[in-house]
Amino acid sequence: MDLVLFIQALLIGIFCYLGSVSSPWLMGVTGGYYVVGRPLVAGLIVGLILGDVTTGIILGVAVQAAFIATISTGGTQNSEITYAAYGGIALGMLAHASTGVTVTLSVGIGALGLILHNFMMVINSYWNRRAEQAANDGDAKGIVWNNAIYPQIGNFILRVVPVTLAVYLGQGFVSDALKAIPKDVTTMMNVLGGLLPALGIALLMNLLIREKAHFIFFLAGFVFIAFIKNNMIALTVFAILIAYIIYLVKQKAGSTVELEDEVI
Amino acid sequence: MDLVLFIQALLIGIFCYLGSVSSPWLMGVTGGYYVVGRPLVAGLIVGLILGDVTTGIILGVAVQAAFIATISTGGTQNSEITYAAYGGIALGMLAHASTGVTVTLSVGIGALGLILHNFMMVINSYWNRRAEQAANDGDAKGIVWNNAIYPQIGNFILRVVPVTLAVYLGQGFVSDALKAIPKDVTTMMNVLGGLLPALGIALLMNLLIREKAHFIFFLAGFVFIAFIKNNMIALTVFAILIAYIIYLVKQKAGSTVELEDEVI
Amino acid sequence: MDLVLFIQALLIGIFCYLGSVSSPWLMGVTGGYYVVGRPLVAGLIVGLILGDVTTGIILGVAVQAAFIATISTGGTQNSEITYAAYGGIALGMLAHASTGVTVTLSVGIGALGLILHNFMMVINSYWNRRAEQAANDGDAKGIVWNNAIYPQIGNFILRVVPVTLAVYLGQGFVSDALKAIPKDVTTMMNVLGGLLPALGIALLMNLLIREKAHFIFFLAGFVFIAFIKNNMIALTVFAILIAYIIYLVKQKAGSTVELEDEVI
Amino acid sequence: MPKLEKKDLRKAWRSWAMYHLSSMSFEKLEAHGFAHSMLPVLKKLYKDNPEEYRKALKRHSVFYNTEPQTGSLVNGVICSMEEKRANGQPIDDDMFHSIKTSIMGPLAGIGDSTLQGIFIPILLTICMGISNHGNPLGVLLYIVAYLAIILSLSYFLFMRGYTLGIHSVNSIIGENAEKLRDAFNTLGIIVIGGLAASFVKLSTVIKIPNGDEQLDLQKTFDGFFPGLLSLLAVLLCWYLISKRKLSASKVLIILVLISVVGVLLGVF
Amino acid sequence: MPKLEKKDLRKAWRSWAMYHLSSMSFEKLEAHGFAHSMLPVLKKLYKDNPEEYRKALKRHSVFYNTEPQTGSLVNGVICSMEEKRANGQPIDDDMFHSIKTSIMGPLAGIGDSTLQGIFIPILLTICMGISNHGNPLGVLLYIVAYLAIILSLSYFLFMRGYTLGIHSVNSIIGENAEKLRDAFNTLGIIVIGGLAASFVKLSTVIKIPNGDEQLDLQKTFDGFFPGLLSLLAVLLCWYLISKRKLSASKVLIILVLISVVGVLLGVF
Amino acid sequence: MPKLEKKDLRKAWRSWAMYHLSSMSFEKLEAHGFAHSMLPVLKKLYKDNPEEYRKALKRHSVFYNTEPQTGSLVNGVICSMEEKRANGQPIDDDMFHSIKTSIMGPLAGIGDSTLQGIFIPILLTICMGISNHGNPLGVLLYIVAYLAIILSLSYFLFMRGYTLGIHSVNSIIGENAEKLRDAFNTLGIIVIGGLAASFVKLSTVIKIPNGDEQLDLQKTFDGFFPGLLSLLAVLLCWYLISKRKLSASKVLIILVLISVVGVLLGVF
Ligand SMILES: OC[C@H]1O[C@H](O)[C@@H](O)[C@@H](O)[C@@H]1O
Ligand SMILES: OC[C@H]1O[C@H](O)[C@@H](O)[C@@H](O)[C@@H]1O
Ligand SMILES: OC[C@H]1O[C@H](O)[C@@H](O)[C@@H](O)[C@@H]1O
Repeated sequence: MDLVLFIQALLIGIFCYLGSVSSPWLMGVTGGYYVVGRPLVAGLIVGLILGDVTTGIILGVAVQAAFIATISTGGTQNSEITYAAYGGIALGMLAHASTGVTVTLSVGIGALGLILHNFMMVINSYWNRRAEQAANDGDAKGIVWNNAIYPQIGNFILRVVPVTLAVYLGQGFVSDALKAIPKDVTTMMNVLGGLLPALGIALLMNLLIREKAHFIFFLAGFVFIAFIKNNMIALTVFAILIAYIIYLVKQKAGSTVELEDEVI
Repeated sequence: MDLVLFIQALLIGIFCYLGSVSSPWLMGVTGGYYVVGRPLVAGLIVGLILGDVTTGIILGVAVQAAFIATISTGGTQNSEITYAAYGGIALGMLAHASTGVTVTLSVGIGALGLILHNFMMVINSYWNRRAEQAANDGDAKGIVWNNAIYPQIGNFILRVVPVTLAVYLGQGFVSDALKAIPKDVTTMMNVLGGLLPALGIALLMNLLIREKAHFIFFLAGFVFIAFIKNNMIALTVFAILIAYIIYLVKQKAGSTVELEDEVI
Repeated sequence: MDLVLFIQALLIGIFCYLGSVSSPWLMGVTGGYYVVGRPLVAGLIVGLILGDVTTGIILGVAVQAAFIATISTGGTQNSEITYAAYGGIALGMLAHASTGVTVTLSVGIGALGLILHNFMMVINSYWNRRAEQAANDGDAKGIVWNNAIYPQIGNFILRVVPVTLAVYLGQGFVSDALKAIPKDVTTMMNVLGGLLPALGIALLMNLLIREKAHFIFFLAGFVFIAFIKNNMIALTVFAILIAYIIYLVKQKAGSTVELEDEVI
Repeated sequence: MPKLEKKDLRKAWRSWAMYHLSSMSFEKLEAHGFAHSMLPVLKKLYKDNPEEYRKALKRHSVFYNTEPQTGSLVNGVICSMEEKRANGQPIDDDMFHSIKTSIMGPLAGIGDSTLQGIFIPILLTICMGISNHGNPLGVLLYIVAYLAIILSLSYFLFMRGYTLGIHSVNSIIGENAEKLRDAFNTLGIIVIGGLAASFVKLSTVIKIPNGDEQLDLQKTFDGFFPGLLSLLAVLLCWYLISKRKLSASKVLIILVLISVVGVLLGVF
Repeated sequence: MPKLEKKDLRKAWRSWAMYHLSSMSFEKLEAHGFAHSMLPVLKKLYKDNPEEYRKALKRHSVFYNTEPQTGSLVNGVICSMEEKRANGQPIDDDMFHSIKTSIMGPLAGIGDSTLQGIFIPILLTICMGISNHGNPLGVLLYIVAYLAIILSLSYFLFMRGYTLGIHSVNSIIGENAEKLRDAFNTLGIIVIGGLAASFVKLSTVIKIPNGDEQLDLQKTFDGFFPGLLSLLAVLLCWYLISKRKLSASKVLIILVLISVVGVLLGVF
Repeated sequence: MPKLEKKDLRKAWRSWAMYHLSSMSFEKLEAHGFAHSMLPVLKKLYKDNPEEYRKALKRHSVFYNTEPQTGSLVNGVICSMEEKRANGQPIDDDMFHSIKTSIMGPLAGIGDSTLQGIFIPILLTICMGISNHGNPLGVLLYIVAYLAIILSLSYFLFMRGYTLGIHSVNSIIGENAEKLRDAFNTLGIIVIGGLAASFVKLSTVIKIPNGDEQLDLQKTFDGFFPGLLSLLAVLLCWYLISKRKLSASKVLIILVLISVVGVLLGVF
């Protein structure tokens, strides 16, 4: 048994747990899911653990791009980004895979991870019932244990075990597979990596676009970046300006009389 | 007699007819005036007929630029663009003229063509009277013949004959003239070619600009292309955004009360 | 005594007087303060007087940049720009100073000049009292002399004398000082020259920004120049467009009923 | 009860799409094109009533003119009205007449400026960009895109006019439609500004001696306002046409004069 | 009279900030996280009244879910309401319930789209730009900036919720707030458009023979519309999800198919 | 009946255009400049009435201050009012006084910010661009353009003020005028933002060791936000002036300190 690799794999599994949406230890989602759980940050962490920060970050940036618009609402996600980040980047690095291959690995692992994550949410129903009973009994301790501690056992196991094993055992397998992969398949993976953000973006659009005319805004944003200046800060300032004007239009319309004398 | 040239000239004349505003055969103005009649398309067609597609298209683009904003409203135009396109590009190609010279030729031919076109419209009054009589008599066939068929005789003759002759006979004349032309005159033609779109654009402005403040929009469009990005698609998206905001402003203002609850 | 230098210094002093805010001779502030008084113009004039137009203009541009947003409202300024321009550029040129050093010199001289200028305004109170008396007496001549002529004596002396002397005597001193200046100090001066416009701009912002949301406009202008196109004309057209839309929004809101039928 | 079938409507659309301007004259323009387009429909509706048929042909042979491609909407509306009339509803000649004359103007305005003033120039500009150096792809794109978009639009508008009938008139000349037209107007003016910057080309060759070197005036212009002279040329043309009421031909002559004199004086 | 001190509020905020989702399940989500966060406050307020304490714990153990970081505002509001109730004001269970359920939805909407849809992607984009070639500065900037901004925001909102109490609800679900949300929505859509252009990457390798040369189709696209194929890909996904109601996983499979087939056909 | 001729008005304009600030002091500013400008007019109107003449001179010698170039409008208005008064209309001193004091403020505001805050900086920026490397063309353009535009504007406003008389006041302080001023304000703020980005220059020389290489911090900044430090510098100044109420001189000293300390610490 390769002890060094095992410890590395274990550490990666633990970070995958710390970055999960329901791990409380790093100030809940704030330091967990939204910081340690992001592929960009995972890239740095995996790089540090495996001893090649530069490669780690480069892969992190690539995986992050594919998941740039992944969001979690109402407890549901379309991919488990943290499994994807730690599992995908670590395996990619160990097998010296290209960014395209690493992204595809991440997507696959993210899909599997989502099943485990949903399984954990099912288990939690059990702890919820106990927490509810504790509330009915006026038992503060019971709430704390059943909300904060017990559910973390399942969460911990369901992340650390599979990720550690996958990283520890998967290296050889992935390396071999990579050697056998024909060039066309690599190209497909690269194409897929470029297509993937379209899914997250479409989900976001579905959330925000409430009428046809809103496509004008979407197009304006697209054209700004594609034609004028590929810089998100510049676009954001421009978008704030447009949003402010739209706000003025609506505010003025909604309450004409009272606002007449207002200083704006 | 040079038979090949004659057939080429004849074909060009026929396309000049097919692209005329009143030729019905290519789905009326849709496939005729607005497709076959455009100098850009004429460039390809003349190029195919004369056996040099590349030169044809290059001249087509140049002549199209000079006529970019030419429009026909209420049956009146400021230049007969189809005569200009076929006559100008064909003569230009045959005489190996530069784009500047070809554009000038086109402008001249367009001015002469306008006289012929207006003459045809006068002739059509005769067929109109017969069509009206047919309507009064409940004679469907009479309407068809006097609307669709007879008027095309004049249209055909007034286009095919002069254009064919001009192309067939004009080649030598234009070539000779070109040799005699001093450099200054060529420069003048180039300058004129660059100035010409200003006329069409001014006519469009006259149509659309209804108050001084609208100049702001005109200037914004100009500055966008001249300073920021020379791309009409980008400008169009930007223009749609502005137009949409203006629309919101007016809509909100016009019917404040009812619209208050509307979702926009 | 170096007569040529003295005459040059004297001429520079006289222009510093002609460009002062209260000198009437070049159509008041129009040809004076806002034309001859601008560092850009001073650069040309000093260059002509000292016989090196190119260097003069280059220094003029540099000093103008530092004072780009300096404005005078209600009789108060934050620096005396005309002293700064003539004193600074002349000494800088004579001592072969870099633009950074010249700008710093100008700032210092501008600060001293402000004291002299304010002193003149105090003196003018005396002539004001006499002019008021003349008005009470219906004495037109008294008004003319006490408004237009007498106050110019102080203004003339307080500008021509110190500027002439500074230029005449300062050259050697500045040259020597320059030789002794360590590189770090030059760097500091360059940094300061780049920072200075921030002060004028902040004063302008303080004048114009009346609510937090206005920062959006400021940021939009900044981002436009910094990211998209470093051209003030393009920005101005864009700004006019935005301002016009804001105007429409407010106009529509303010008087909904009457404006409904208006053509805009 | 006579009823129009899809194939009658298709025929009517096709006739209009082809023969709208085939007998164009200054007095009648699309008058007989309109009648021509109604033939298949009227034949069906009034086949048992030759007098009504005759009257219908007559009422659709009067002066008519609008933008032909977007104008197919009107033909659809009239088809639905004729069908209603043939089925006994009290729609008289005046009604037909007033609807046609009240829509044709605004529709010509919006149609001409949107198609000829915005859509065609933009499509041309894109395709000219592609075909710049003789590449036929741009020309082909223009042909395919124009035909596909405009033929479907024309067909769609005709059918929609038929379905909505007289109500669709509101969507063209109602109050909200006016605001929409205003918005299109704004869009059009911005686009024209861009066309001006793209296509009008004027530059000076004047060089100003400055010491040993020569100052290239055009370069100076380009440094702070690229296209300044082109803008001035457009504004001049606009001023002549709009304020001095010169005809297009007179302005053309002035442009020729400017070119000639400008080159002779060494300005351009 | 029981009174909450700063340190009780801090504890309550910290519990919420950590344990909001620690026992998340499909049916309860943040229910017990909310109760957990109220413990220090309820203990203080009802220490002499175990029955009230029990009832309070119960009423805060029902289904609850909102964006956790901006949602701390609600916890602050509820703390202030519990304090008032403990001091005798007549606030019943229904009141607590209706306030929590009426805010949680809008707050989740604006919170998720602003943080996950706008703020995080923009911050990530900037930092990814810096870390493009492996430079750790970008990652560190992301970590520091996110923590600093969001932790302060969450803390600030909690304290403001406590201070303003029930009135702060208006600032979230009132009429003006709706307009503000609309503005954020606009902002979000524009930003997403930019994200699409930045991150979706699709280009064709098709070459068209043209005489001796070969026309590079992608170059032609880039000439008039860079990112055209990417835009089409996004619109396709949006169409499948929004109009055809496909699930995200199905769309993922379709994207895989497109990649495979496209490469096999030599399109990509 | 005394009547003002064009030449009287021209003289009055010229006196104002020259002597508006020639005796400026903190208490009176343009008071006597205004009186000076009225001399030719009052002489003509009250030549037969020395008492009225004296009173007129007196009433125009009180404190007055506005932007001098756009302010010529007021002089035109007052000329027309004096003419009416000389012809018997009941216009008393208070009337003159209230008109002058009610316009002078708003006019100074809009005049100063439009001319000094927008027009002059833009014209300067353009001309500085041209004269960048010592080319005198830019300076000459500034001189000619400024004089031509502003002298005509000032003359035009004077004459318009005279023609419209008291009514022109509305166009400066009426409700619609306020909206126009708001629009100018917006314009001004955007332009200042651009000036800040063009003219404030601050960059760091800090290099961060990263393995073998060195990371150039300024390059990192430029990669995602060119001009970030300049923006921060402006915001700092604005904060000091607007929120901490520091005087301009104090801020100047702070800027000097920043430069000195920054260079000593190796930051800039
Ligand atoms: O939608 C609100 C909220 O719902 C759940 O709690 C999670 O998915 C969060 O990430 C999300 O913010
Ligand atoms: O103006 C409407 C219409 O009028 C005539 O029919 C022709 O000039 C058409 O090209 C034009 O569209
Ligand atoms: O503020 C109005 C006006 O006040 C004083 O007269 C001077 O500072 C002028 O420069 C300024 O325009």
